[in-house]
Amino acid sequence: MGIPVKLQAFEGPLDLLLHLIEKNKVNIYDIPIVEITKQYLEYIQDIERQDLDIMSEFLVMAATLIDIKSRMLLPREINEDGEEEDPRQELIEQLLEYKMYKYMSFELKDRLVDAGKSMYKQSTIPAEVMNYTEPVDLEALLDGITLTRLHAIFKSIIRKQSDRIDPVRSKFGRIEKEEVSLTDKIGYIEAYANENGEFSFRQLLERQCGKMEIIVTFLAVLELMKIGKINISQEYTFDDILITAVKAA
Amino acid sequence: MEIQKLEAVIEAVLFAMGNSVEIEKIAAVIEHDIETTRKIIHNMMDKYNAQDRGIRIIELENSFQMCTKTEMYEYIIKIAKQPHKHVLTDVLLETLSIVAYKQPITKLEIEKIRGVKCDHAVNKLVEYNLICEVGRLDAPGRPILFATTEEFLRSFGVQSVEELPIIQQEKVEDFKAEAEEEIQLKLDV
Amino acid sequence: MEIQKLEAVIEAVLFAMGNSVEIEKIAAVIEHDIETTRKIIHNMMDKYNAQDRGIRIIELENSFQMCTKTEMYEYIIKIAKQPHKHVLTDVLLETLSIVAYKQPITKLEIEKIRGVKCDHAVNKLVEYNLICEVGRLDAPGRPILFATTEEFLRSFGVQSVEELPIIQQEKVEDFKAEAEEEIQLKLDV
Repeated sequence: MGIPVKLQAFEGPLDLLLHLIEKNKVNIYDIPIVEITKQYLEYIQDIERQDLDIMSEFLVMAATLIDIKSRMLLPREINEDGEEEDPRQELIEQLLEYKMYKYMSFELKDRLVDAGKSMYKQSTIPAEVMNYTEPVDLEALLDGITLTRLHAIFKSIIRKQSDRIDPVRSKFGRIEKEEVSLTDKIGYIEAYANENGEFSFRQLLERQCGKMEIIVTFLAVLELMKIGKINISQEYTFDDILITAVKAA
Repeated sequence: MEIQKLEAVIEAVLFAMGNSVEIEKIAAVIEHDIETTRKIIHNMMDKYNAQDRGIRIIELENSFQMCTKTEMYEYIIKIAKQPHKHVLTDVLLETLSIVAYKQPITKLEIEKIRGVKCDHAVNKLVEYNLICEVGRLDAPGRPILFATTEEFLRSFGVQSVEELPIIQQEKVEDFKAEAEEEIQLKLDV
Repeated sequence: MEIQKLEAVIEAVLFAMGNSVEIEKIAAVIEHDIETTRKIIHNMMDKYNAQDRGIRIIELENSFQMCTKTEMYEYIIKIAKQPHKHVLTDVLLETLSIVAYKQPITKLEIEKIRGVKCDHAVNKLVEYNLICEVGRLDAPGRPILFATTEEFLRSFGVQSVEELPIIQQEKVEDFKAEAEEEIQLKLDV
């Protein structure tokens, strides 16, 4: 794949971050967010056309860094214990944990090499002897299991199954397409205006059924005004709106 | 190398190789001539005769091999033949109860109820002769239907599956309502 | 049976089986309780420490296995083929150490620590039989829980996961001190 980060023996964000921290020779307790973000984005630009998965993971990390950076600019949040919360803390803790496991993985590697020097021996027992199984003793197997117990188990399974049903989502209905189109409504109002010459906006709304129809009617009126097919006038605020058809010259 | 170290090396080599090893090879490893090597191994063979050893070295033409002492045979057979313990795990019990109450039932239906794969559990129950195949469902793929066996009835002391305590459909509905209520209560808090 | 005979039986059994053998099985063969059996084997392990022995017994959780001493490697390798070893990349080792120290653990938790997807690494480790599925977490989606295997213990030469090396507090302090110093240097500039 030739991704530069892969060549440097690391694979992803935390590794990359560690690498950048090392490069900057700073304590992770004092991550210079701005500098790292900048270097980070440079990295992303380098691998732009590479693996989408890695790309998106990088973006998550970049977004986290920018989030932290912007929160640093705001007044510190105070938690329940009355302590100032450092937005970097979470990332720092995550990094420290990662650093520890990385360190431990090197410790383990040494042991792997060492333990690898022990040689084992194949079993010399014939397979048919090893594979011997005693016939199943059902009485012993079912010892203590009564019908009542079996019944209780079944009941709890059914209960668990119904627990798995999401009470909120399971009640969602189907999403249905609203059958009100703006074009149709424009045509309708235009015809209505030509027929009536002058009419009340309120009366027009009263003829509509449903929230969606009212909204589309309102949008249609705005559209007709814009293209100069109708004029509107209103005497007082909150008063009814009078719509007049513009007679074609 | 000291003699003890040489013996250790030979023991390790014979153990790791498993099969017979030519004396030339052993001699090369310990960097001694063949005669000396043979003497060392013969000396080791005497040591292996001790009461507390279960293995020995045998000589075959110009090779040596490590193996167990013949009198150990009965114990080795005993350990190899130790029955693999059969246990009804929770998973097996759950699967069994589903088959018992919903039979005849396909694997897929069991998986739907349990929410996880059940191949292993179904196979085990078939092996224990507690459930068996009773036909195929007339559906795409013609999946196998499972039901409880006569052995199952005998083991639980019932005459027929109709005698099993029944969970009525209403009961299931009750559970659902209950669960929903509980969640509603949590949401209200 | 005399104690010497018991030791001989255990040696023969471990030799013949080759693989790890559970203590329960050994106890059943020598007809003693588990605690006594364990004591006998531990005593044997001390004896195997002798200069002239090339093999030893290792303990893995509740099993025992016979293998060569590590210092014999250089000699055995002269005539034996190198056993096939899987190459553990840094990524695999990291993932493995997270599983080892945090087991049982889900993929998601590993990903949270490493900051990247871990499907490939987890699959490889399962393929190498170093980790395995041990159940499912009782949480939405019932994610699979992973833990290390006996093969892991063997490969890393530890008796049980409790015996894994721990990161010393001083080491952690060292890390901190080191970093602080670096910052100090930076401030001085």
